[in-house]
Amino acid sequence: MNPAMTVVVLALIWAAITGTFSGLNLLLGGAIGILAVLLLRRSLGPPRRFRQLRNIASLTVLFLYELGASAVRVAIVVLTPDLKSALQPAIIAFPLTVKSDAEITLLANLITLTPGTLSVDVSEDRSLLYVHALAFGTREGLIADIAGGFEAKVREVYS
Amino acid sequence: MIVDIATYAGCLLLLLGALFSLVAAIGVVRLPDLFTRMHAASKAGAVGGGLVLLAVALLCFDVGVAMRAIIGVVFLLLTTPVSAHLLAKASYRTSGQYRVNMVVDELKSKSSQNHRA
Amino acid sequence: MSAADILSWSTLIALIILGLALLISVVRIIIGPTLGDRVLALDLMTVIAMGLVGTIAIRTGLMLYLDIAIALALLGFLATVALARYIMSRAATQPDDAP
Amino acid sequence: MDYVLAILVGCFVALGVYLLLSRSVIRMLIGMTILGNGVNLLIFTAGRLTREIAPIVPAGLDQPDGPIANPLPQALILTAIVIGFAMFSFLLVLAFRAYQSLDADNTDTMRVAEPVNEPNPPLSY
Amino acid sequence: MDASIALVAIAPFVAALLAPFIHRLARPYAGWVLALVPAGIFLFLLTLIAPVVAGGAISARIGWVPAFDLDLSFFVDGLSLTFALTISGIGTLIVLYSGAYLKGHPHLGRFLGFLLAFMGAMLGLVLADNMLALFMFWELTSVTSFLLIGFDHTRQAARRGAIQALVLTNIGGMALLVGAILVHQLTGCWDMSALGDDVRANGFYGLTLALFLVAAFTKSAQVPLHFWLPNAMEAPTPVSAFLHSATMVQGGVYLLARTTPWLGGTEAWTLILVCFGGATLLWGGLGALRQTDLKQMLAQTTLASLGLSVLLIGLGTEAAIAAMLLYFVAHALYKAGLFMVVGAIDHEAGTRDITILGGLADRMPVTFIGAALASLAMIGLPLTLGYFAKEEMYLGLMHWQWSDIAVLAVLLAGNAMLAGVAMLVLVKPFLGPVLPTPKLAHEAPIAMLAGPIVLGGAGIVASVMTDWLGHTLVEPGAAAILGETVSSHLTLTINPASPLLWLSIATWALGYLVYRQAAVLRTLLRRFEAGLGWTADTVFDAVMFGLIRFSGAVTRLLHHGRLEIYLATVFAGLALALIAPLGLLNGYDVLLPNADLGNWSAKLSWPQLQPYEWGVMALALIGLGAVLLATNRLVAILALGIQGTSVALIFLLFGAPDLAFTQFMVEVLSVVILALVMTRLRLDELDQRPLEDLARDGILALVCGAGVSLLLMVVLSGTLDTRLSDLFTATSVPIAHGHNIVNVILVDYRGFDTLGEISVVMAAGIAVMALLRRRNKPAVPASPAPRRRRKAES
Amino acid sequence: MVEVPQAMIETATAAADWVVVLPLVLCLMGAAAALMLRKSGGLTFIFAVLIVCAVIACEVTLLLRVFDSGPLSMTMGKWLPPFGISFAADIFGAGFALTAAVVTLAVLVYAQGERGAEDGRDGFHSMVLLLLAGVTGSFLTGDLFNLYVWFEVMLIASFGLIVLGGRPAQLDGAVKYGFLNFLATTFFLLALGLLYGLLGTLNMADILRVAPSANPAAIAGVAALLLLAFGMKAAAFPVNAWLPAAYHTPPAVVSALFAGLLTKVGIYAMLRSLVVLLPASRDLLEPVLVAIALATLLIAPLGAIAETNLRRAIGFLVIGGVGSVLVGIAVPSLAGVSGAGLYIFHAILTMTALYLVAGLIESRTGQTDSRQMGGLYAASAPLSVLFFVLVLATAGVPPFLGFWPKLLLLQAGLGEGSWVGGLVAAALVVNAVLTLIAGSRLWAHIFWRAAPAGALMPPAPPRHTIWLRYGATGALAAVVVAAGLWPNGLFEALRVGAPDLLDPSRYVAAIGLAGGAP
Amino acid sequence: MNSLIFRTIAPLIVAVMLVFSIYVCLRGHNEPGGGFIGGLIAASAMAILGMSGGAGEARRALRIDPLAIAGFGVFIAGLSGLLSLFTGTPFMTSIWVYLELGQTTVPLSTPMVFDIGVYFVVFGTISAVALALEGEEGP
Ligand code: NA
Ligand code: NA
Repeated sequence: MNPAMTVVVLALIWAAITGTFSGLNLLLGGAIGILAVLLLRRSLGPPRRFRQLRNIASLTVLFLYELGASAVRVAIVVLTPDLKSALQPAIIAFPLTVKSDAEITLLANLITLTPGTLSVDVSEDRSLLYVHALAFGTREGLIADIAGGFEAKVREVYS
Repeated sequence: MIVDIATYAGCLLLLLGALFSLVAAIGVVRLPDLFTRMHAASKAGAVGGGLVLLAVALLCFDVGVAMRAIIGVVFLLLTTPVSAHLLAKASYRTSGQYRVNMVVDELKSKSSQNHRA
Repeated sequence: MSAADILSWSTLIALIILGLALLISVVRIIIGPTLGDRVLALDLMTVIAMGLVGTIAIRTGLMLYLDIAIALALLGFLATVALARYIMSRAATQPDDAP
Repeated sequence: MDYVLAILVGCFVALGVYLLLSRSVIRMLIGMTILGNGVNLLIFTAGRLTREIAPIVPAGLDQPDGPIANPLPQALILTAIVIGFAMFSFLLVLAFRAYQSLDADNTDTMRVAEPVNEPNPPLSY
Repeated sequence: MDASIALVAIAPFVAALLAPFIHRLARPYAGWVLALVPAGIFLFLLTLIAPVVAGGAISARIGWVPAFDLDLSFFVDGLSLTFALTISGIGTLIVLYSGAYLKGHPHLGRFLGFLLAFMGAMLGLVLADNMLALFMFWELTSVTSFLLIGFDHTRQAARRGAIQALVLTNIGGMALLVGAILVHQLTGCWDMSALGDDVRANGFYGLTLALFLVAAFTKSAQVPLHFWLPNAMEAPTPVSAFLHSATMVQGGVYLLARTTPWLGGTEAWTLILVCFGGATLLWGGLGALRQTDLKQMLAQTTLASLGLSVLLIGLGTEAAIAAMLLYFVAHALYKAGLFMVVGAIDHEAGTRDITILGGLADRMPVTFIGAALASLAMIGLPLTLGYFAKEEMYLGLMHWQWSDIAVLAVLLAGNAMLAGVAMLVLVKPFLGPVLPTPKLAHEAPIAMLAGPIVLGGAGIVASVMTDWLGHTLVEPGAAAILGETVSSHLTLTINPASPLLWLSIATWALGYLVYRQAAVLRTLLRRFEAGLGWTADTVFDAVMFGLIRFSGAVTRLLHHGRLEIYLATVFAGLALALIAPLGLLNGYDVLLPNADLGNWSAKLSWPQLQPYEWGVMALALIGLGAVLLATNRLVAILALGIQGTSVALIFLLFGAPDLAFTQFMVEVLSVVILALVMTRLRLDELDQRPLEDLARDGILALVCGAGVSLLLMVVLSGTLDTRLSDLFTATSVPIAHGHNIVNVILVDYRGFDTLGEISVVMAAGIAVMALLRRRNKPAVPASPAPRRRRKAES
Repeated sequence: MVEVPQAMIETATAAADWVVVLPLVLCLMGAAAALMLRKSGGLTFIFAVLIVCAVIACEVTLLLRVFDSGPLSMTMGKWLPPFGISFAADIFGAGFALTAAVVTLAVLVYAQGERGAEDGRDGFHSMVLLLLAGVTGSFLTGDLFNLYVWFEVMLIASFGLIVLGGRPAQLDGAVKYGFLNFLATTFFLLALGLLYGLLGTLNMADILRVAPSANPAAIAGVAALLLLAFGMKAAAFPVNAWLPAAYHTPPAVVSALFAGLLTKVGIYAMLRSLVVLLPASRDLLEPVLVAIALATLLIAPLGAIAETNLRRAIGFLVIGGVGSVLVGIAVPSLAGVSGAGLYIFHAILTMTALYLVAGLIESRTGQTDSRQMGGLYAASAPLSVLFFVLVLATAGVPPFLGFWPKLLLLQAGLGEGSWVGGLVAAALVVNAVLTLIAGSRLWAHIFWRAAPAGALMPPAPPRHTIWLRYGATGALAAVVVAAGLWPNGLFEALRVGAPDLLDPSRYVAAIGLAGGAP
Repeated sequence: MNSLIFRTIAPLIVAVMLVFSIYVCLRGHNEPGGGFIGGLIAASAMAILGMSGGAGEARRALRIDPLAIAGFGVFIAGLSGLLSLFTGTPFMTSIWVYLELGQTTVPLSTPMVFDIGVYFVVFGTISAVALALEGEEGP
């Protein structure tokens, strides 16, 4: 993430948690943000630019919807009397097309929070994302779901 | 009026959150293996906790507190998948018994390849 | 029923549900069987405890408890990460250590 | 309710003592922590209990508008908790290092400083 | 006057400190240079004779610890002056003698230093009036003699002799101290010159007397505490000469004489002193006859002489006291001379064994003269001081009562044995047939000869100047001891009509008999000793080794290195501390009022707790139970987390959000740190205590827990004084400008505690880092190339 | 509504009054600064020495002021006592604090003589300053909970020091030391909680005021707990096991610092809490006190006789000294209290010096066990003198410092006129004799006896390091000798200080409680 | 822990935690919180940073030796108490200064400085311990 951007975000977070969006408080938040960024300068990774705010919003909406759906689905599975038939656990290797750390991470986290899937690991060469599925149908179907859904959106956000 | 609506909505969110938390807990006990339990804990758990925090945000009538609650939600959504991932990654190697339950395990074949190499 | 009554009742119900959830997750901590299961249950427990504290905040009207709730979320994450790390390094040193 | 807490404090102390006698260094540490918690609860109880009213003066007021929990024991306990945590960290790392160096986490077998079967003192001038 | 008397006691110490440096500077002449100090003191003391004889006593007082009403007071009267003159006079010769005797010894400087300090201590002892000062110098003589006796330190016998002397005389010293404190508490005064009858009249007289007698008897080597003295012979000869003649052992005699005015004169006093003195006299005499080593023979005669002196003090008559004083001087002169002679023989001939020595008179004529002068004095021939001493002691017993006759018999026997030993020492080695010795004997150097000759000559001169002796020695000395004016009746005339003469002749005759039958007696005595199987000396070893073994056993028993037992001890103490005071002081009455049972049970009410509060309590108990039953470490850690969380919830429920906040954080961080450390730590899965230990620990734990509960309940039964919190609550916002009262307490009211607390945290950080620095440095810096230490040193 | 005059001190505080708190603050801030400087070469040593010198200067001023005009106090944050935390110095507190600073200075200098260039970063100087801070705070504080805090500062600093170097024996000793000592402070905290629940206050002067009217059984229970806690800290029999288990394991400088300071603070706290604060409870506990005094006096020197490890043997001598101070607490007459105070002063100096000498002996012979030592009498005159003098001082042989407290304590015991007093006096005498036996045996084995065949002697260390180490040790020994020869100043101090302990009205007045004196 | 996901997301979490910790520290005088809790949260953040990218990485990011930070904390805490030397009052007497910045009044006080000192001490110490335990041995 862009350091300057991070500072701004942190200043906003500061103002939000203190509950005062006065200039002075934002300034203080900015100072604290700068401190934090200074601390984390090595870990933040190369600067990256968000292309479109609209894409982020679109991704967020999709994510929130999927999150709710996933919670409901898990609830259904949990409350099913016959667990054996409802479950067909499997781990499959999803071939990644996004390459940067940030993209992979975002994708993995989204996958975890959405219905029926859970990221387990990323392969050493970062070409594969191992995904645990609660009710495994077909490998191809699952891969297509992810690739066409979140992966595409993530690629839109970053690039 | 708005206050009342917010109260009703908040109560609803609170109860929903509590219910999802309960579901998560039941799932963690009921589901057969670690990975399936993880699904319950991370999804239902995050949603449950998050809804309670949102309820706080709605019911507090204070911008600062509401903001803090929302940031709390964001934080929860930020951390839950990571901890699930770390736990899964860590447990996978130790808990051989769970691989038995799986229909397909592509991570296993990859690990054993690595092992051979 | 007034809004206040609704609030009072729903927080009470939420407290009971959350308490129940807490006890259920304690079951998994105790029965295990693997370290991962226990840690997972602990992680869930902290989220539920966070919910409990949040509910108490609503019920008492003392919003200062919210920060404790948020801190709990932070710390729950920390604990889970540390315990995951523990499981991982144990796997490295003692591969056949099942529980 | 004070008396219920007094009994609970006794339980904490008893378990702490029991674990401290267990010879396993890590269990002893856990016992130390539990004993410390018991003592903290004891101070808390000795300062008398009040329900739910935190010793925080509401904004805009000069004094709390009702009875509050006794703040002084709380401050004392806070200090004690912090100190206890510092001690716990040290003793834990010490146990860890002792385990590495002495290859033992059982006090029965930790006998380097005071060796077993030391020869009798020399009968000479 | 004050300053100069203090200087007498202090100058030797200064000289002692300088001795090693003087030795380094003036190598061969160190003895001569350092002898100037005692010589100067001797000359100064001579100038005091006239005033003392004229005025009775000189006292000097220097403020020492005025805050404790303690002055360094000195008292020069006939008694102390006699002793001081003898000490400094003989000391001069001994220092000279040592310079020659230990010529070339690398530690001669050290030795002379010890010797001078020893002399200073002895001078201080006899000059001090204050009992604490006396005790201090008394202990200093023990310490310095320890260094002197152990001077030949690589030999175990020397070390043993030194430790033996130190331990025994220290026991006596402690008795002296306690006695002195008792006297001070009875009379309110530290100065002996100011003491009177009140000590004898007090109910603690018996204890006081016993303490002073223990002190004197250990120092003066009275039977059965005599055995250290022969072993002190391990010291180089000049030390023996000094120690036996004028110093150390005479300290006890001096103490008895000095305390006579206010401690003596009672029946107990006389009886104890005469009995112990007599026993020591006979034992010493017999002991001397048992020996063939010249030095050991002399050592045993010292025992006899000390017994004689003690006996005389015990008799306490005018004549006995006069005899004691004369005998002290006579003995000091001849015993020092004889030791120096023996040292010269040992030095020149290479042996001290009487059986292989003979005919030395030709080779060492001057030494022979010295030996002859001393031996004749020891035999008590006329024209020696010994003669007068003997005469006086018999004179005191001319009352023809049964007790007197018994004492007379003891004296006669003792003197006869001493005379016999004197003949043995003189005749065989010097006048007997010439025998080959390890070294080819020839005359000793002048510094070694000066002593015997001067001392012998002094004895003769003194014995000729009868009147002078009577006026300057006997009269003031006896007056000091008896507390009344005494007139001397010393005379040189020999009156054949006096039974005294015949007693003397009997003594000599018996002495000759002893001399003739020495070999037979020796065989008999040795057989007796062998038959006995033990001596006081071997008993000492048995006691010491027994003490060491006992110490070892006790220490191993108490300090076994097992932490769990140490902890069990501590918890037993905790249980006692919690339960006992309440039980003894009826503290439980508050909890169980003395009402009838029915009434009491009516008072029993279910605690007013909310359901969720019960729930939290239950959670705490579940957590504790889980910790107790945890069979693996992660479960234990997690269970620890549960009980910690429950504590936090209790804080939360009872109005302590800050505490709850902190407790949560600390609990989680504890788990985190535990998890970080645990990855590198294996843990026994199960409690491995045997069942009986489990039961013991469990009972102990339950008692401790119950004790804490009960004590807390007793505390809770009262009302709390909340002044402090009330004020904090009232002033937190208006004065301290903070709404969170707990935080205001932490950073303002009691911020000082917090300052300490954060220091603890910081220190914990440093300490943990110190632990984690892996730098295994050995305890003692390792040497790159250790060299072999030379096997023999010195 | 509380008005300011009821809550706060209104008179201005003179800058000169700060001497009561500056020593502690200087130590703490010095430790912090030394920690920040720890990677800057040898700077921390000079810095630490400067700090300790400043502390000594403050404490000398403080002592003189207390001597002239009675106890001096400062209550932090301008809050009236008992609301704020009071620091209050009487002669005893100020004197001990000064003595502690002096031995700390000696130890710092000595340590510099054996520290390598790579040792700079281990935080040694910080920890020494923190230890001194804890000790100083414990001697000067007038608030019981604050005393707990300084106890913990001292404890954690000692933890850091005891593991420096991290050899296995050290870690073993540290485990025992750590658990038992932390347990002791936990008991202290337990007692404090109960005491607060009983009296509602923590200020010592205030406790003095309200304790007589509290439930005597409960107060006695608290006093018994304090006795246990401080008894453990002081290493009184039978809870003294941590000391011989640990004191011989760390570097000798650390042992020296511990021996001088730690047990003394424990026994001083016992003196203060039982004799000054809770005299009624002390009277109840007197049989127990007499028993532990007797046992400590008689059993400890046996350990010194039995032990061949030099520093362990000295550790038992330290414990024996604690027995002597216990006599003063068991028999708290004027002489008893004076003797206890003087003994603490003597023991701080002598025990530190003795351990420093032990360190010198160990580095000279390369051994820690007296069975493998020997020949030092011929090899090193300075070492011989130092050891000999200090052993005699420990045994209470005049004219060294140790004699005077022994004299006072014997006076106290005999002055009781009871068989208990006589028993205590007899135990003191036996202790002295046993101590001397132990000391003379060590002397005979280490100094007089020739070195055992084949013993390896490390080469002599560089000259300047010798000067620092011998100089520091010699300076302490010189104080022991000089103070023994001219004890008048000490007795002057006792004459002022001891009555203040038995009748703390001047102390209470100096603290100046809200609502006036009791 | 070798996890790309954790490593990537950790800085974000850490940044949020740091901000939150400062917030908790600063408002402690009036609401639950304070230097100690704030410091603990910040130290937890450092622990997470250390676990994600290795202790060495975290120590390099911190640049300053964590123990020195702890020392700094004690130092300024002590200093805040010493300031009352200049007001003729006893040690640790609070001094309040009100800064007028535009319309807002910012209260500055020695107790606040003290609390910040506490924050640094806890942050520095716990970070040092956590990082030392996490991986490489201490400096
Ligand atoms: Na998912
Ligand atoms: Na979580």
